[in-house]
Amino acid sequence: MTNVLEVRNLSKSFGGVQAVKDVHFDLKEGEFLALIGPNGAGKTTCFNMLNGYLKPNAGSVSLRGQALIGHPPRKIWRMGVGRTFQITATFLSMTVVENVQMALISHHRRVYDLFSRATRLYVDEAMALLELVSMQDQAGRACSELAYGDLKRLELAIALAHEPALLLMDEPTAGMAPSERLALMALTAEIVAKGGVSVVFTEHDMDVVFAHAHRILVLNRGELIAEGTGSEIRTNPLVQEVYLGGGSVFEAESAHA
Amino acid sequence: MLDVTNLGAWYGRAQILNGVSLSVGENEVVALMGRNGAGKSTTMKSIMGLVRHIDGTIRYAENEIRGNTPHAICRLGMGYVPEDRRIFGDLTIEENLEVGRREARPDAPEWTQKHLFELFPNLAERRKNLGKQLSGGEQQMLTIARTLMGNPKLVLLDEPSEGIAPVIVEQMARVIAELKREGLSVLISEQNLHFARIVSDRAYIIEKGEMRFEGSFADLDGNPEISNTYLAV
Amino acid sequence: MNLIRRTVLGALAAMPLTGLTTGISLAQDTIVLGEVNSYTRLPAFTEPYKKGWQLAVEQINAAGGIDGKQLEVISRDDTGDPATAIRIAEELVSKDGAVLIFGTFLSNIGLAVSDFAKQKEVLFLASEPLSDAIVWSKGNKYTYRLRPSTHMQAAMLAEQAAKLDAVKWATVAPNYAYGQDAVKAFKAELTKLRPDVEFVEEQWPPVFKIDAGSTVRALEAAKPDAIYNVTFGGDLAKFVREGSLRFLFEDRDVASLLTGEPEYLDPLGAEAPTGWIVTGYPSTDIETDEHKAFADAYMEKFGEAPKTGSIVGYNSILAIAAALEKAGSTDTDALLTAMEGLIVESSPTGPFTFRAADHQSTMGAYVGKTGMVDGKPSMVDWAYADGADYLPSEDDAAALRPTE
Amino acid sequence: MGFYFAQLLTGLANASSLFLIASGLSIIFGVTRIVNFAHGSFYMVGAYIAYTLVSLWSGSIFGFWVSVLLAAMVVGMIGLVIELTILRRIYHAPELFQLVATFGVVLIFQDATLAIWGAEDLLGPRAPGLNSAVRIMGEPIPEYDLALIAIGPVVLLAIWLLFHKTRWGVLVRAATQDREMVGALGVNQAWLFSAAFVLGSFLAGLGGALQIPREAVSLQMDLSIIGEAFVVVVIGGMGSVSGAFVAAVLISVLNAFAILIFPQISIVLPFVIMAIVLIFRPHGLFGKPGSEKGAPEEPDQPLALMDQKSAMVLMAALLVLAISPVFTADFTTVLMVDVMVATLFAVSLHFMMGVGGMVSFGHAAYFGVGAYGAAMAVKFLGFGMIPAMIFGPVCAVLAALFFGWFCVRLSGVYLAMLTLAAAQILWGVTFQWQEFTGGDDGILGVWPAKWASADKVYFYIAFVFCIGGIWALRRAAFSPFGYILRGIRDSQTRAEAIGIDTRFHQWMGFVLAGGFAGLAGVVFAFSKGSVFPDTLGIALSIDGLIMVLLGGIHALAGPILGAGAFVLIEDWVTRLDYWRFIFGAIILIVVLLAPDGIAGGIQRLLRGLKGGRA
Repeated sequence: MTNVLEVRNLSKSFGGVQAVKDVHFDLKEGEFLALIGPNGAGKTTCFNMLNGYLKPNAGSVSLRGQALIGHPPRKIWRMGVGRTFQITATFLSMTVVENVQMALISHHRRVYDLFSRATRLYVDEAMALLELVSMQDQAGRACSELAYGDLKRLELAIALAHEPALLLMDEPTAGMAPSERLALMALTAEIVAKGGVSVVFTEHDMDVVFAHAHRILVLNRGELIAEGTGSEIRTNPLVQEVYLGGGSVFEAESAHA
Repeated sequence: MLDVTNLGAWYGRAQILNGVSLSVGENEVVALMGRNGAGKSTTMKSIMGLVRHIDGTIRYAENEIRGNTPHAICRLGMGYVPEDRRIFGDLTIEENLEVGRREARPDAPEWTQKHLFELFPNLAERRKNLGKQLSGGEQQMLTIARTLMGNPKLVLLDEPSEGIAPVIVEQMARVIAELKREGLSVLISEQNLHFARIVSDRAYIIEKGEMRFEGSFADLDGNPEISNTYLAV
Repeated sequence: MNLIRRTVLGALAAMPLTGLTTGISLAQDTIVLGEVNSYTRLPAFTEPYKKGWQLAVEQINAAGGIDGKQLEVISRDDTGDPATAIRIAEELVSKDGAVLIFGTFLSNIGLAVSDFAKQKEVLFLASEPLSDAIVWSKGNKYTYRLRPSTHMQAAMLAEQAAKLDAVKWATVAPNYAYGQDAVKAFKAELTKLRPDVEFVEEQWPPVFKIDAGSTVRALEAAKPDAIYNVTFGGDLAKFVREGSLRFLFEDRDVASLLTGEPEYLDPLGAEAPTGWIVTGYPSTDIETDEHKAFADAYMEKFGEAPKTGSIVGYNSILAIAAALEKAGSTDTDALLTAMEGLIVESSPTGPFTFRAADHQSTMGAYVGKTGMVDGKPSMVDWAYADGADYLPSEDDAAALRPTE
Repeated sequence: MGFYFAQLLTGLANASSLFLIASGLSIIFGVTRIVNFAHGSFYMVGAYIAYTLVSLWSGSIFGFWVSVLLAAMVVGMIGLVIELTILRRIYHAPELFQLVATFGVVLIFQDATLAIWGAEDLLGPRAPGLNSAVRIMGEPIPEYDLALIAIGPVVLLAIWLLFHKTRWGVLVRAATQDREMVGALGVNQAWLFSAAFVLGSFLAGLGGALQIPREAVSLQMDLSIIGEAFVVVVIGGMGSVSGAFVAAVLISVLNAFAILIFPQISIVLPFVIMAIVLIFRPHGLFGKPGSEKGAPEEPDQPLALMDQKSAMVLMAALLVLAISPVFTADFTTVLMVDVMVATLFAVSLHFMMGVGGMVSFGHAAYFGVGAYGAAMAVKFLGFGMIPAMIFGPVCAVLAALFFGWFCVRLSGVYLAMLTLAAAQILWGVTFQWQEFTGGDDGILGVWPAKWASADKVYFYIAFVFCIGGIWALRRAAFSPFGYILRGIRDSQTRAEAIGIDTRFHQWMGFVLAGGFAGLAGVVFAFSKGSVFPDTLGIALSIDGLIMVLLGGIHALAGPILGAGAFVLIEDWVTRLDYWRFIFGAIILIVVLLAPDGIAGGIQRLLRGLKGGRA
């Protein structure tokens, strides 16, 4: 399989603190990759460099051979990278379907159209995307009234609007009930399985990670400390020490997984 | 100690809670469980006086407190730890604690900075640091410590395990156990059944703004369809 | 009581959507005059003015009015905004049936209303605005001006300033059209009389926002022999105070425009400078019969001495009454014909004429020095300067006006 | 050398005065997030009260300083009353709405002061014991200036100690970050707000009282200081007291030296400095990111097209307006033209503020540029009416292109203040450049063409342009362009993440709003026949802001209702004595009855009539 994404020697420091150091990995076509690690390990920083919100101090990122570094987020989006946010970012003063329509309007380059009625554009496509994430029943609701889990699903629909090659999901299931978490990630896995899109996600819920990720990368203090499948990571002593812990809470949780 | 009956809450025109009732007894840890958006945080905020449009009754320590301002409720001995931490980023840790400081109460344990720094040693090391310089886990500790500075009898803990690493979750469980040992009552909102089971005495389950279950964890285990329906673990 | 009722009823009747229909419902035995001024923006200057015209109207009406008709003034606040002034002028003419418009204080409002008068073909007597442009560069057929203009007053001062030994002059003037005109006119007139003078420094503080300390020091740094001041109101008080603290006025002559007017001089109290050459209005000292009668009546009615605005308001009505009598009609054309060369035979400040060539009245001003009399600031050694003597010849003035 | 040192001291003395008032403003904004227009009024009232007290105690050193402090305390109490009776009730209103209330307070204070102290300027005594000058390096320096130079830093130190060494100060600083959380920790934030408001008012009163020995107390004091005070606060960074000090020193000292070289600069200098600072430091010298935002608020409801009934009501209203010249007098048509112009202006501002989330304190700039563009096209280029009416908005678009490019790089109050700086700089140029713009004598003779000169004919021209403009802006609000603009307001992150060039888009939104403001200016110019620098002035910008906020910023109908109400009420009340007091009171009543603006109030009323839950 070919590599969709190649990350080489990515480094970033903030005022002397090395947030990300020499991170190096590949993502294969159709792969579902998890990036885990303690808070402050550099996961979000990594993400922000992949999609252009931050400029790395060193290193390169290429998507299907095109260099991503140096482009603003909107360009990277047009190159085929979609994303969802750790803290949901949606247009709260619009309805659910309007949110998806905005992404479609942008994708079809009609943002400077001053005369059409925005709400009448791409309705069918938007509804199809909502159906994909089972949100079609809520299409007409104000986004500000949605439950958090629904917002996350909406974000996924928005992120898929321009048929991205790569989807970046930053803590996609944070704030969702366990059942919803698994459902959302199962849905994502399904989308990945259909082909055409590869996913990198960060996550704290190990159930979700171990249940769906094809491969797991572990970051600690900005460095990649482990890489492998679920069982490899689970038994890695270094990972246990810095991240998973050995206490009762986790055991209870993982026993259920 | 806390008795909530028929609580309703609205944001704008949208009704979020509908007839929610719950109670917390003396030195009891009670879990309020449910999915995200089920109404856990809104229940807590409503109890604390942070939601403007509510109805029903909220009795706390023999007082009707619905309609009271948050500060008045706090002064009756209720502490609130928000899910999004809301520490004061431009204040030092010591100053953050100072904001929470209130007079000692005869009926509740008294917390001092010194005592809290023993409970949260990481904070002690960084007492002169600004709140925004802390990591997520440290911020979570600080927000609890800050609330304890008010010497509460009852603490509302909104999703303490959310968004933090498993190692910190373990530490959190120990802190809650310590609070119970000190004689506090705790209402904790939680999505994680295992965490809730470890730290609390009994549970409520809320869904779409309505209470669906109340009872012990044994009851819950005896009715798997409930947890399957509303928590579906 | 009656006044309150009238104000309230008038206001209600004037509510924009109730007065929908055209039609002038006023009785035929009154002549309505429309009046606009900046009553809320500049009350210190416009309140005495209002009292002045109220007194004149009362006296004329008590004496039987004009041809048996009573004068009625409908007075409105322009809020200091030219656009509002124009809207009010329109309403005064088209709804209230005003036969002419008079008033305004700020030059830009005067200009706006004068342009409106030209467009709508109605007579406008600009009572107070000083801008030269109103009668000269932007003059028009429908606009006349009463008060002696910036140019005239500057020329009066220049005449006195020329008698001084001072050669190096510095100027300080508020940074807007009035200040700029006043400095330009003074320079031109003084240089005409004394080709040897030079102007070594100019300060242009923003109006009502003078940074007096810095301005004083900048003037001081130029070491002038004399200073020409155009600031007024609060700026003047600050300037005087900071200047005297820093010895700016020691051994220096000062010529100061309008500073002798009670509106500007009285507030300075014990700190008023002495020996400054000023134009103004020594309202309690003028001993002519006409003025005494005016001042006494004013004092009796309002319990205070008249100010410059009072005399301007009073003379405005005298001029309008004279025009109405001469025209024998309230028709605009007749009024315009009457205004050309109109002579007001008798006024508290003496007779004056509206020049046909440039529509400027020859009403003068008083030139003298500031001094302290009984602990109160006042004008001393003053003399009346007839406006006619400080105006260009009628031919020259006519050449300054746009061709119509 | 001595000369320059003395000039520096003069600048520093001014800086102290400016700092006192600015620090109060900054504290009030920091804690309560209120943009307090009434701050200048507090300053003025402080001066008047001090004048009265000092006059009672004439000559005594003790009496003077006690009077100054007493005056400041009285102003603090006045601040408390205003906070308790008005502001406390509207903290939950949409962002900046409290500004409308403080505007009402300004109007009330203007007339109250006039009624109490009279119209004439009042010159108080000099400070006893400090009433002469000392020589420093040979230059005379007033002793009172030296006292002021000392007072500034002393007050700064006192505030710093108060904020860092007392519990109250810690609470205040916490409240500036998250006032709700402070409340949940048992602090009565209502009193914290009151206390901050009292402290801010006290400082304003102190600033005013300390001016007694320097200047005559006058009715212009309020508006002459407020602009500069805001500039100082913004240069320093909103909420930063030490920033305000540095900014006050910067402005005053630069002014003291600049007028030696270029005396005319004073008019615009503070605004030029502010523009430069904001371009390089988008949060002022010491401001923090986030310091520009108002209180958090509930998100807007999604836009909905009008239902059939409302559309019919609207069409009927338009029809009545269209045929109104047939049965009304000329002056009413003139008034209606004013209403339409104000409405288009308010709608264009609302497009920027409400739809685009970019608050402007200087929208009149584009109105004025449109008006001047048309006037100059008539005067210098010999254009006819219609070509000039097209030329004007083009000029406004060009001006908006230029200034908007800088403005959209900022957000919140900083953006608003940069628009103000742009407007003031344009105003200064227009005001100063007499040969070209006629200075404040303006441009006359901009009347409609002969065929359109009748009031009723011109009404229809105005009708076509204004109603057409409003329709176009409304259409734009519902277009993809407008929706995306609202999206950027909701979440810049999300907009960027769906491929939007957010800055460019906001820039274009700015330009569109500016262009339509220019169109309003053009219609205005021809209806008045003349243009003056007032058309670019702060007063008009503020009027526009009040119309939008009073009407209700969350509704597209808001600016239309707001502008109509504003113009008609003003036209009516100015016929009365003490109309500013009445107008101010009306504004306060509306504000208290409808904290969501007139549009929100009407909606609630209609819902109430239908028996729905409010």
